[in-house]
Amino acid sequence: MTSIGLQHYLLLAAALFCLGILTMTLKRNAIGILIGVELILNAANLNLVAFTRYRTGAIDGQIVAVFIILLAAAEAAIAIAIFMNFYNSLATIDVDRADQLQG
Amino acid sequence: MNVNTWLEPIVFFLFAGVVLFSAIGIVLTRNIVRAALFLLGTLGGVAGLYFLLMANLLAAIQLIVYAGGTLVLIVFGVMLTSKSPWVRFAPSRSEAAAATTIGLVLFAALAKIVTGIDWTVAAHPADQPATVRQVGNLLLQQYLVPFEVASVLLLVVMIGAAYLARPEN
Amino acid sequence: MSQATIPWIEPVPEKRVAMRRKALLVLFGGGLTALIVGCVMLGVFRALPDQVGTIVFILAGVLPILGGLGLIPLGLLNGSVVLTTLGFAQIGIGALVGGLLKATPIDPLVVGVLLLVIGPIAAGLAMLTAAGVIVAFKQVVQLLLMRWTALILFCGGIVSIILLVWAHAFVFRYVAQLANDTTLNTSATTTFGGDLTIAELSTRFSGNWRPVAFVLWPLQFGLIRDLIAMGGVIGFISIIPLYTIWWERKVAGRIQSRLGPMRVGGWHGWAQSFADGMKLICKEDFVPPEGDGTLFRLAPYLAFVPAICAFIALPFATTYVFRDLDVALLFILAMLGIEVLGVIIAGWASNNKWSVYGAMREACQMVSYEIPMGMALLVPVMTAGALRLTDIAKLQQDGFGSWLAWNNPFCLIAFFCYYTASLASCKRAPFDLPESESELVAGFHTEYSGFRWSLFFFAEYAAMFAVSGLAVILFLGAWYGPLPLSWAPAGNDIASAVVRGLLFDGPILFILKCGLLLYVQIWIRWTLPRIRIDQVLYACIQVLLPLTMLVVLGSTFWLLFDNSAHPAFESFAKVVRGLLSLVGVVISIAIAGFIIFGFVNRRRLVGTLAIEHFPGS
Amino acid sequence: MLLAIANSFWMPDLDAVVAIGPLWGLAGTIVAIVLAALVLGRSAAVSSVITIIGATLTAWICFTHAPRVAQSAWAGLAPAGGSPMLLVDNFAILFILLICLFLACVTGLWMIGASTNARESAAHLRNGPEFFVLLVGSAFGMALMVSTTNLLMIILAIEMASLPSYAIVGFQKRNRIAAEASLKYVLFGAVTSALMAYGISLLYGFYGTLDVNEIGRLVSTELAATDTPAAAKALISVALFGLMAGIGFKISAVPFHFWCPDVFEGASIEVTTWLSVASKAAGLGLLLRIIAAVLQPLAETFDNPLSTTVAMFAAVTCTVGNLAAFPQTSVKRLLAYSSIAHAGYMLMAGAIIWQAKPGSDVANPAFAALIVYIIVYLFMNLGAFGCTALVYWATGSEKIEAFRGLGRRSPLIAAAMTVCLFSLVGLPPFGGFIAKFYLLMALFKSNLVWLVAVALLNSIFSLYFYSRIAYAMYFADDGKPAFSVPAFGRALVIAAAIVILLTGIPIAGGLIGRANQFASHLYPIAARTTFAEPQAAAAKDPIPLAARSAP
Repeated sequence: MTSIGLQHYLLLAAALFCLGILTMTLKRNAIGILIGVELILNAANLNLVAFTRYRTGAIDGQIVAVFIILLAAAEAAIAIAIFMNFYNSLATIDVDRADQLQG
Repeated sequence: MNVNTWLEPIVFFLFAGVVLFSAIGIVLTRNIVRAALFLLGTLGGVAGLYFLLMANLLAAIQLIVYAGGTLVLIVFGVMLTSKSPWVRFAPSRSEAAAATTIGLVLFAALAKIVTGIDWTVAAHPADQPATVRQVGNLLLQQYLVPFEVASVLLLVVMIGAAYLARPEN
Repeated sequence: MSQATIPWIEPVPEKRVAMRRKALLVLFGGGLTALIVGCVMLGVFRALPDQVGTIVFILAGVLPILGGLGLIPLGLLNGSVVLTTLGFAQIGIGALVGGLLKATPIDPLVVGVLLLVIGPIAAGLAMLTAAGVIVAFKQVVQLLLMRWTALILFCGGIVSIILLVWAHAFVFRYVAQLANDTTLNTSATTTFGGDLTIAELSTRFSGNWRPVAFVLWPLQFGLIRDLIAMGGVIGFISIIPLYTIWWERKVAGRIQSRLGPMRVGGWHGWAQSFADGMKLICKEDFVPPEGDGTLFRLAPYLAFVPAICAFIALPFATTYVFRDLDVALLFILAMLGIEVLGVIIAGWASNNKWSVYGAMREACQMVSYEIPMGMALLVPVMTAGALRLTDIAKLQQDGFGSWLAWNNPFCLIAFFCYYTASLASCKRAPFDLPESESELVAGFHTEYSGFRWSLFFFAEYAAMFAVSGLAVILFLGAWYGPLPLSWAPAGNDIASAVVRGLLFDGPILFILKCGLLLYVQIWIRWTLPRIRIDQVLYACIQVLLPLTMLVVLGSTFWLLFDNSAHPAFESFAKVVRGLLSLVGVVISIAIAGFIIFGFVNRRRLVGTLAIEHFPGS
Repeated sequence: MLLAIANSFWMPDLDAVVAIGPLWGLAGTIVAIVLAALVLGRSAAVSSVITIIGATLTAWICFTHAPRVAQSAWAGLAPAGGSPMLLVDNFAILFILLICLFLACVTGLWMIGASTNARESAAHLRNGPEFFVLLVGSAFGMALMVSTTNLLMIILAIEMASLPSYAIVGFQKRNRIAAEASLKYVLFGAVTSALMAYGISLLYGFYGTLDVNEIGRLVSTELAATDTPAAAKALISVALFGLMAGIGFKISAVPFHFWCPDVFEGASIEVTTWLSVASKAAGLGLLLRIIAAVLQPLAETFDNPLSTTVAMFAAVTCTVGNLAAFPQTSVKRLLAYSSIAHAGYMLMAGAIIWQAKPGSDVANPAFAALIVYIIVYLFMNLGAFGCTALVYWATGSEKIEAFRGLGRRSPLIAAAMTVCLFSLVGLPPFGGFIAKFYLLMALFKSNLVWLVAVALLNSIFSLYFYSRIAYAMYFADDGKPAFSVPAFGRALVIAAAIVILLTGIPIAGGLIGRANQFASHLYPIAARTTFAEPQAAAAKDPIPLAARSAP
């Protein structure tokens, strides 16, 4: 059995990143896109913590990860408030229905 | 905590499997509630990996803020913004195929980059988990400014979100 | 008589007979197969040369893991405990085998005999026993419902769990000692000492004791210890709800001037919960056809598993802890927070108006009450300067006076706030809005029946115990008695150990204290009327939240001026602390006055009809 | 006595706390609005006045800080043993000053809108405190963006600027268009910020530090030493792409510009004005900081492909913005595309990689040109959007038709609008010309002649659609009655026009001189990164930070 190193984590994070991108492109529901964003943020955090353990030795990567978790929470709060606002006027949060503004 | 050399791979692949399985589930499922639920799997798996990476505090924060707070918020948002539980949406075949190709190419490129670099270890891999005290000291000394900025950010976001979500009287 | 026209009611007897036949087939077949496999393996290992043995060995490591990974979701989705357990067991076996591969100095043949022979034989015996229970179901039920059986089971269960945990703690400590033992030939590259090998271990034991080495060897690995300890946790969690439910019904009966369960199992309906459990297992397993079936089946586990996980980090005494995490407090709070997702998903997947209302209420309530709960817990955390529960407990070993609830004038208020918020986070009355039966039929679990329904209750009572445990550890002196630990007899003999365990230090004291708090929760539930959802949120955001903020601020300043390192402004600090004490006492008196006012004016506040039957009115 | 207590804990250096004064000003304004709303009741008037006072006060702090900062080696907050979190040098102070000035102007615009009883301002009036908390919050974020070189602070600052912006775009809750605009804005912003987080994680991992200056130094030593492997180059490109996604989103550079027209059209006009200038200025400030830190040391060591990349982005952004503006009928949307085009012009400055001789006091011409451009652009856009707002509030329409005959109906407004429009094109007597002139000169000096050609060509394109508005105002009268606008509004747009005229010729020389001075403060960053370790805390710091070494 191989020993686990930095690259395992980086590969996992890269896969998570790509799946996040896929989620964002394939979902039509605004919350689905938000979920894709959360996947990418998790990939970033995983990178940061793995680098912290295996490469830099200092724990500032973990601190950045803490802040990114916080930012994700704040972003989700604002985003869901906006989705609800949108839903109140259009009764859907399908992003394809957001087509009033074009040109 | 002695994560043994032979146990670590098992635990890693277990958690990585959970993470990937749920992330793929998110992509494939067409029901948004299930996507949110799969996100729980991803978040939990990543928290498990944090434990493995000696970041205990971060793992706890991930569970309490992300899984316990943000995710509940997302599920709550799903329930408030869908008329029936059957919120389904089907991307067309060609869209799905194009996206999958892009995703695979992207992953191949990223994987090549990540494995192509010789990640020399600058310091010893941390054998001890970062203690709460260490993280706390860093937060209140070196990272005091971001910490304070984050508090202002949360205040402003709270006011904004509360305003937007409040019914018009 | 015509066929029932309600579409989802299936012809029950046929279905049950079919299920029974299937289960028996699986169990008997599986058991016999396992036995045969074990015996064949015995033969194979005797005959094979080393190389081939190793290959078989690798396969034996990988296959069970794969099988287990498949079985667990299958078991979870079908509500089958047997399948799930089997899955976990397979993963455990696979991991053990895989791990043994890496331990080079041991003879694969020896381990192979140990695992591939003994494992299947044990599994086969277990499956045959299960099959036997199904065949002789009636007799087993009768045995369970006999007079005194339940009492014996209860006491025996508690005592055996404590013994088990004690034995684990003892064995683990011994293994850790061995691992750090410099006289052994372990590689000294890491700070933890090297991995023990069987060969090294067996030098410690001689003669008939040599097999002990094989048992001790896997125990040096933290994860294996956790796997074993989880068995203890699950056992404990299954015992607690059974008797808390019985106790709750008795207390409710007393409060309502009746007797409560009296018939089943002899003395005061001891076995009522067993009877209920039997009934629940035999009930039809109903899944709403218009709901989301998969999520509906998954939801109870989502509520139940986090509740169990909270116990991973909850210490019962200094050494009676499965994982002494340095972020234990946060971990437990996180697990209690994740539990809410199960409830939300349950309500959602039922596709029932009442269920969805219940789920929404639960989400609102949990998310808002987590804030005052966490903030109230900050007070003891700040005092102790640690998140590790055993560290916080250690501060309180000097008897009643050192308990954190009266460490500073704000702690008691913090305890009050925490306890109120914890009632809400466990959905206990007067905050049981998610399942309020007078408005929402049964709230989020309206559509549930049988085993899944009971899982929600297991989760609820486990969470009740967990929050009570946190309150005890953080405020009420943890597992230490009211007398200082230094007065305890220090001897190693049985008598002084018993005295110490009963009066000064130990899990029994802890469980007793938790039981007291559980009783208070039950008492509150059956005496206070349920409040409206807007009142619930008002109480959180407008009352509890400012109060906890005040408490945290006050406590911060108290600690700031508790610093005796500055003799220059000793007097100033005294004045500040005097003022802070005044504030704390005034708030405490205000809360007490509020409660007394409520009691005195209960007739006006609650309404007259209920009061006529109120005890003491 | 209190000092004795304070000494028993770690506290940041008092000088450093004073040094970040302008940021305290903005943060204090937020707190003041919240407290005033709690104490005095939710009054839009009170919060708008507090906002103006706070913005002015912060501008004043900037003025008092500037000379002091110019003398010291650097000013900001560098915590114990770590990289600087905040860097409040004169470059940052200039941008904060501009942001505060603009904040005051936008608040003035809001007051005018509120006084005209327009339907959409009703929500703003009812919920004044929330609006201003969000507005000042985004200003605070923008101020942070221009005063940091730490990757963590960069992402925090961008989010601090963005999250309140999402909310104020959708501030009118019954308005479907506003709801849609904010939905698009938040989705796009969330995606780009996620990309940025991923890029930052890779940068942190590769260089082992969060400080952009440190990264710049590592990059230069690494390049001087050996050839970097292809994988490493690719990794840096991916990481930089992520980082640029976040910044490009703020300045609406081309692949990340899709939100811009929709958001500008959907948001109410004050918000559009605010986002069109402040958010871009802050984004450019941040971009310049990063370029100064990472790319400047490389200027002489190798032929920089990154310079070409930035130039391509700039050219494409500029062209796309101008071409897309052609068919627009809504002035708001037209100005949105125009702002994309102007972002392209300003981005061109980023392509100029230029290294001063050590010890010389000559500033990077790109930075000086950009500073002039941003200052002039601020007033041009304020004037143009102000006129559009006044016309919209008077006629209820923001189409080009609404401008017909404006020369007769409201001659002063029409005149101010004309000045702003031709200045936006970059015609000679106006400030826009001077700004573009310096920019093109700088490009020319740096041998980016093709970029000069692109910019000139684009300016000629843009003449067409800007003059469509001018044509409508003077030559397409449809005989609608004249209208009057609030006196304060008139004063605001006329003041903007006058400033544009002044910067055109009379004070252009002085302006470029000051800009050079500011730019020279940004430039020698490598010299200033050798900080004196803050002594107070270094000894007390209980954490032995593991030594980082370059890969």
